[in-house]
Amino acid sequence: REQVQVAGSSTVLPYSTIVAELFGENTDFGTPVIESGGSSTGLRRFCEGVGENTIDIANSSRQIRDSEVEECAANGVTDIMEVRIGYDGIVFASAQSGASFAFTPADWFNALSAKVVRDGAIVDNTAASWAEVNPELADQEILAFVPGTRHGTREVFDEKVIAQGCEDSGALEVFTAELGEEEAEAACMTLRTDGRSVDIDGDYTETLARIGSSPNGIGVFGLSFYENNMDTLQVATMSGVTPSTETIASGEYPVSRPLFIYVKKAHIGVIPGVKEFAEFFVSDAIAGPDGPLAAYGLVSDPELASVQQAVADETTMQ
Amino acid sequence: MTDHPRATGAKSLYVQDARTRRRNAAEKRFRAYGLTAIVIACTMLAVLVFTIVRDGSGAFRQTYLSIPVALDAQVLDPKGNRDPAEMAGVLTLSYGQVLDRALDAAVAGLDLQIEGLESGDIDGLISRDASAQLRDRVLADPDLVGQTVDVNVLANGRIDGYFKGRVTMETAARDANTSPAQLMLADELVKAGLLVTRFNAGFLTAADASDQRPEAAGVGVAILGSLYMMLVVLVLAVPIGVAASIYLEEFAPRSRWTDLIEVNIANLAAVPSIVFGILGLAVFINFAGLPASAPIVGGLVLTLMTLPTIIIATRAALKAVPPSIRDAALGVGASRMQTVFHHVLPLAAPGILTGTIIGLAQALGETAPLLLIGMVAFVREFPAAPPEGLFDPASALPVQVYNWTQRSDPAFVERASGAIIVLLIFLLCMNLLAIFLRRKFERRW
Amino acid sequence: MYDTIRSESAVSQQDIKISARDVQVFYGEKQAIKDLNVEILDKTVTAFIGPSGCGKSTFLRCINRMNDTIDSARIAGRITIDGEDIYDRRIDPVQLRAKVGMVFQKPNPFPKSIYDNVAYGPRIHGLARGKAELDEIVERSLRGAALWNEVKDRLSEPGTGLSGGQQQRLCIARAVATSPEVLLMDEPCSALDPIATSQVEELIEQLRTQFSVVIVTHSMQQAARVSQKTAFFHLGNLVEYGDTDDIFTKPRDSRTEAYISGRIG
Amino acid sequence: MYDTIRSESAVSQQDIKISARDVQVFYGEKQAIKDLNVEILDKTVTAFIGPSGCGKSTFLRCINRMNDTIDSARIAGRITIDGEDIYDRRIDPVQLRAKVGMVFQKPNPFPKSIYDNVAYGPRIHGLARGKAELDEIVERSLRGAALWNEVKDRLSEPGTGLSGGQQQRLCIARAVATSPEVLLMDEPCSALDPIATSQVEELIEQLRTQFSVVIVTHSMQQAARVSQKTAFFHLGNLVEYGDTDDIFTKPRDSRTEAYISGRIG
Amino acid sequence: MPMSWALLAAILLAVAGFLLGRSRAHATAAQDVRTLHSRPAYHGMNAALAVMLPALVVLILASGLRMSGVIPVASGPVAGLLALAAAVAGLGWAVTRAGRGFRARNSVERMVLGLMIFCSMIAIATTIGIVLSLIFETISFFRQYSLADFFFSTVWSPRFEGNSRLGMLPLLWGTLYISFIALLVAVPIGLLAAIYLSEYASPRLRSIAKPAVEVLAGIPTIVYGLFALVTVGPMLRDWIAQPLGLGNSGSSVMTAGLVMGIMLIPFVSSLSDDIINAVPQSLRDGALGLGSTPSETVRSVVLPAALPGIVGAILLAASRAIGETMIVVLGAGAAATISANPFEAMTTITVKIVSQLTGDNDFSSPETLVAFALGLTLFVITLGLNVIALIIVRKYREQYE
Ligand SMILES: Nc1ncnc2c1ncn2[C@@H]1O[C@H](COP(=O)(O)OP(=O)(O)OP(=O)(O)O)[C@@H](O)[C@H]1O
Ligand SMILES: Nc1ncnc2c1ncn2[C@@H]1O[C@H](COP(=O)(O)OP(=O)(O)OP(=O)(O)O)[C@@H](O)[C@H]1O
Ligand SMILES: [Mg+2]
Ligand SMILES: [Mg+2]
Repeated sequence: REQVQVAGSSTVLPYSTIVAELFGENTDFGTPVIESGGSSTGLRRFCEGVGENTIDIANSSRQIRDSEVEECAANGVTDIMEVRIGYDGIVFASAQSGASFAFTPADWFNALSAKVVRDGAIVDNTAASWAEVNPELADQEILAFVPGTRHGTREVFDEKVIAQGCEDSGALEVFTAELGEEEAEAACMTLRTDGRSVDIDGDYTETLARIGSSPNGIGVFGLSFYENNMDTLQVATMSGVTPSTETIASGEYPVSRPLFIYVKKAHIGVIPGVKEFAEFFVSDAIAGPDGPLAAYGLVSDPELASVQQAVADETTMQ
Repeated sequence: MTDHPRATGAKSLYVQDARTRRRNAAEKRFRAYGLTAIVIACTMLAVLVFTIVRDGSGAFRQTYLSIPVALDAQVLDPKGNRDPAEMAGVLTLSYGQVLDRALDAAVAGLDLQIEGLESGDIDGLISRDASAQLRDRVLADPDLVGQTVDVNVLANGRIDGYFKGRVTMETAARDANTSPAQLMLADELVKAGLLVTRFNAGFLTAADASDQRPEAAGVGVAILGSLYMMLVVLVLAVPIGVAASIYLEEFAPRSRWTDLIEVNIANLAAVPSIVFGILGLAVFINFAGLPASAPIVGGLVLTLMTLPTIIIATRAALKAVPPSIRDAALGVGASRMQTVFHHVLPLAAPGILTGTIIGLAQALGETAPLLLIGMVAFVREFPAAPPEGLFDPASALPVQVYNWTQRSDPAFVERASGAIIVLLIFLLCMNLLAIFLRRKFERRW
Repeated sequence: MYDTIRSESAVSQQDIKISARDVQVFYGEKQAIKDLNVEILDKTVTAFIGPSGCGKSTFLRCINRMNDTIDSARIAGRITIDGEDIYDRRIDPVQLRAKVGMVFQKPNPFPKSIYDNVAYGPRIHGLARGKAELDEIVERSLRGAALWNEVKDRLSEPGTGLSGGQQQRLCIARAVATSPEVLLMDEPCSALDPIATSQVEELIEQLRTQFSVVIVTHSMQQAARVSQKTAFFHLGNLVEYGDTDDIFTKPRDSRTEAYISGRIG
Repeated sequence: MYDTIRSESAVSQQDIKISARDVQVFYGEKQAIKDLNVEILDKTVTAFIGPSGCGKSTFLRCINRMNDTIDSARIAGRITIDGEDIYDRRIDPVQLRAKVGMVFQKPNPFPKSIYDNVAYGPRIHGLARGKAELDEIVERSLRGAALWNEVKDRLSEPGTGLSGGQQQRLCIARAVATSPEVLLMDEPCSALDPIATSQVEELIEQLRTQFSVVIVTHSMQQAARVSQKTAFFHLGNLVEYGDTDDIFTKPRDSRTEAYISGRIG
Repeated sequence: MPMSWALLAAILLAVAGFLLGRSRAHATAAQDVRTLHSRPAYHGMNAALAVMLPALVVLILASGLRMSGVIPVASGPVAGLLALAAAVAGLGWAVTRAGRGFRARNSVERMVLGLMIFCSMIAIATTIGIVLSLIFETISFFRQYSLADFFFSTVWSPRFEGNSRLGMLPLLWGTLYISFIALLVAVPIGLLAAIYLSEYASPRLRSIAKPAVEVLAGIPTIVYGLFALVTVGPMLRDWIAQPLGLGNSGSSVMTAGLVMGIMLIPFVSSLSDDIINAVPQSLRDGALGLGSTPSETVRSVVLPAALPGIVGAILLAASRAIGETMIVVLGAGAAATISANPFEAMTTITVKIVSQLTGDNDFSSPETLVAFALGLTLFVITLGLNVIALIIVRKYREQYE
């Protein structure tokens, strides 16, 4: 095989393609083939075994799970290098034509949760406009396009926005008191199903198109997607912070997640270019704050140097 | 017999009786329904094709920038020995700087006054792909270093979008990736003849490009990939499908066993295409050890997916051939095989061809099964000529469409529609022969 | 019986049912009928005779415009029924065909049950008020076509599973069931045994009391038996037309004579 | 002529071409042929007569196993040709049908050119060494079927565009072109005029010198003219089988007599 | 590649075999070819097939074994030689037999029939392959998730944290509902179009309209999806659903059904058109001759005669409807709900198979594995539906055949 083969998350895909393209242009190795298909497929293919007809690197928008590592090991894929390539910011944006928003997690919880606490009692959520949720917000119909349950983004959205909002708004306490700890967590994260919260199983372009046909909608996007579509989207602040690579890198903007690539160590030295590609990926010129990835919207890892070191040393996971 | 009621009450044939009028009205209505149905179908086709062409025709035109570039030996060949191997150590980033400098100089030479124009705006006019193009050119001919050459490179996607109406001054004001000043500069450069919009052959020949370079993305690899896959499908699916149908329809004894096969085939048609991807991954890649992302695997999977369509269509067509024709042939001592191949098959050919057209159309446009066998991928390198090329990684036209519709840069919308146009043309070319043959074989008896 | 016919042959104008003037039919380039003129009388059986391929079926199909369904067929001239030009734009071929029934040369039963085959015409023309009446029409037509006894126990079996002669009679029954004013029969007895033939001939004789019947036949005996008028076709020409016994006993044209005496074919 | 035949009727075993023993045919539940026993001689014309629907075609189709193509048909008994059981597993029906040609009751030309219709058999059996020889076979067959003059200028036109009688003769020519050893003809002259009929009868007479011919006909005259042996079928039974002139002059069975004299059908 | 050389050599040998077989047949026949059982060309073809088939079998077996690693890659030349040996053996056998008594046609036809049977076995093999590639993951899904909940629960809500509810009923309902609407659009339009094309349209119109309509089947489904999302969805919402108070969802079963119906039109129209066209003209003549109008002829004679083929076309369209994803995702949304309101968002099994399989979940978690279970379940359900369809068609056909 002449090219490195990479598969996995569609969130990591654009970054990988940028790197692959540059890698192909600037080295003697072939341009790696980057497949999309989701973190799950990527890791599944990664863990299918060692050999020419398995992939070398998996893109993932989340950390590999223990069960997956076990499965990998069962198929003979034992030495896995985990490489964190940076962070992905998750932003809330609406149509340019509409009002602008300054949200807090609690707003989102109160707007989208199936059950909310009103006057200390748990009631079904009937809020119809953002102003009902928080008088400071615009009086615009609630219509949120949130990532479907297949997206890793949804996990972050659930944890960092909805669960956070549940806690911030004090609903968690009430839920815990009424339902017990476990049920309370579930109750926090159950979204309403009356059409105000629309799951998007497609990608950000679908969300964008839906905002196009329903201009009241507010969508959840990746930072880089928003940055490429600033002419049609306006971004909302979260807890007063405007999302940008800087605010996310500094940790001010709360909603973000790390992105990874997993490298099959057994392929290093067998498939030409595997290690070189990984090194190229996290090099300063590429993944640094001034590199093309950052320009595209990837939040550069503040600890990039240690990542580079780990790749150079071929450090594997334990 | 004498007391039969009369069919027609009216004496004159010129006058239609009430019942005939009613029946004729029903006839007219029925005809109108039929025509309406066709008009609906054709209108939908027109609407869809119109939107595709409207959105996609832009992909066939592209804005180019032509400037003289001084190839600075200091930057490009620090050691000064013109050794291509050493010069390869110079990254595209450096070439980018060379280009930026050249453009700055060119703009400065024009002596323009544009408010708010920053140096970043000027550099932003050039596509990120340009540096790679220049590097390739220099590495191919190291003696160029030190000279000043005229280069013709792609302009950035936003600038291109400006000339296609996608980007306006208004949106540029909101967009961090461009600025009104940059657009004004672009206008000036057009006047100066440095920026031109012309036919974009690269769209058809170039490989895919990353998110940052929509202007450089093309369907070259995808066309090859689709072509290879369709070759495999055509070579396998049509003969296998027709052979299986002939066996089932003409030879197989009517038994539970053939019922089973029949239901089975009908059921395969209902299997979601992604499941064929799962099958392909399990059987062709993991079991048979064929390479992933390769057109051969894609072709095999699509063959399995298309087979039911072809078989169902072919069986229906075979069934429609009147038995008297078979009797006639058998009666002069033709074997069943001869009867089928000499008489039945030609008469069933229109239906078989229709099944082939529809099956291939489906196969050509399908993405989901390719997802799991690694063909929904970013592939920059062209596969070799067949048969080896069948085993090289390649993309496919629907994959390119699928990928591009997911990209964040709005410039890819146009590319995706452009790829759809290419796909439809591909489909038409593929079907043309079939349609011609079908007309030739069509007859009533 | 022949006496009456002979007196009828001095017909007044209104007795003419069908009249053809200068009819020419082409299949593509090939001319199948050349300048045909004929007047077919009401309440009469007219026999068309002539060697195979001379244009009998072609002309028959012109009379109820079945040639419309053949793309390559082109017709010139004028055919009137009851004085009305059937190729007039105002004419509705559907109504025409309901009035002018046809039995085709090749039996073509529908792939439906025997019952449905016969009931088809009455159903579309609304000839029966109810199931019972329809049953009755079906039975009467099948009896008329001498098929009832053979099929009465298998009315719901497909018509295509009948023997050749049975199919032919089924098609006769089907045509009779719509009670057309003119019945065109293209060799209706070709696959029938003598008994069945004579039964069908009886039916024709019956029909004649009300309707006009045109029958194509290769059997001179049959023509002589059932028809009052005979037309002799030869190579696309209507060579001779006249009272049946005149034609058979004193043909005017030498070709007619040759054909009848079995010398040309 | 009849003298020779009569002497032949005291046949030795080897002159029997086809022999049927206890043949029964069912279409689904319905029994179409009941316990049929017959021996058909070589170099003889055998006529099958009987009322429509009595099983003549059915039995004819048994002889070259064309009934295999009807799903619902089931055959019991034993039919041998030249002493070989044709329903034996070792028998190749294709070879059988090449040896036993058939003209079907309903003309069924291929939707191909007239030439190809006739040339098809010789082509698949490799009867002609070259184009010229094939041309010759086609011409000879078409002449034999009395069609050559009518179609010689339009050999490349489709056979389906012929008139009914022409199609019938085309099918005869097609069957003759493969020169089978036994020729089964199901009402080959039903759509033919007397002249064409007599030409086909001449052909049959010619064929008889070499082959065995079985012909189904509804015309007693024809049966009497062309056949040496006649079999009378009635309601699925072979009622009587014998020398043609015996059957027509002194039938043993009352049903035969009734049929011949035109009393049952 | 020695194996491809072997293939090439086998092809050459086959050609040689053809010529040899034929000439040998000619030779034994001496003057009269009629004395041969089969035409010389068949003796030739027999030899060619006798060369090709064994060679191909050896080559395919060898490459299969080589790919899956059972035999070493270096065994290519050995396999090639083996294949050649097989080819030569076949050649010897066929050529020595060619001649007067040999039933070459039967032999050729037996081989061709064998090939045909092999081809129809591919369908069975595919089915087995599909079941096998789904079954293991399905079993491991049911180890982690209750069978009853999967089949009978009406709640579908997968979660990353676990504790997902994965009831398939809402998906099944959505699948059936959307397919039903799609067929409601496609079948009448497609059938009427087919009838118009084959019975009324001029040859010119037909020769243009038929291929044009077929293009509808070739437009990538994403185009339909976007059309549903951007145009049809809002239109239905603003003009029908909202005024009638049936909700204000931009995506709905109706949207997806309508748009999918359009995509399916050619499946019904083109195939049916061919079948209708194949109905013998004499049947039409029979009906027209009785004074029925063309439309009556079509409805009562032509359509019943063409029915088996038309049913096939409709089943094909239905199958396509069940298997479609993109249009449903963009047109009907991703919400798994059970509702009779056609203006509400719903989703289908196929969509969820794709989305769970290509999502970001843990690949060994029930959330991902459910895709396999859904695939297998759908397989079984459609199998049942097909059996029912077959039985119904048989019943109906028995009346006539
Ligand atoms: N395919 C079939 N399915 C069921 N019954 C059939 C089929 N073909 C013929 N029959 C029946 O079998 C009997 C014998 O039919 P057959 O065709 O042999 O008659 P036949 O003697 O040739 O009559 P004809 O002179 O009318 O052609 C008839 O009653 C007929 O209805
Ligand atoms: N569809 C057609 N296309 C071309 N030529 C045709 C067609 N139908 C008939 N013919 C030709 O027209 C001539 C007259 O045919 P027609 O069918 O009228 O003969 P016919 O008198 O009915 O003969 P038959 O007694 O054999 O049925 C014949 O030469 C025939 O070949
Ligand atoms: Mg005729
Ligand atoms: Mg018969």
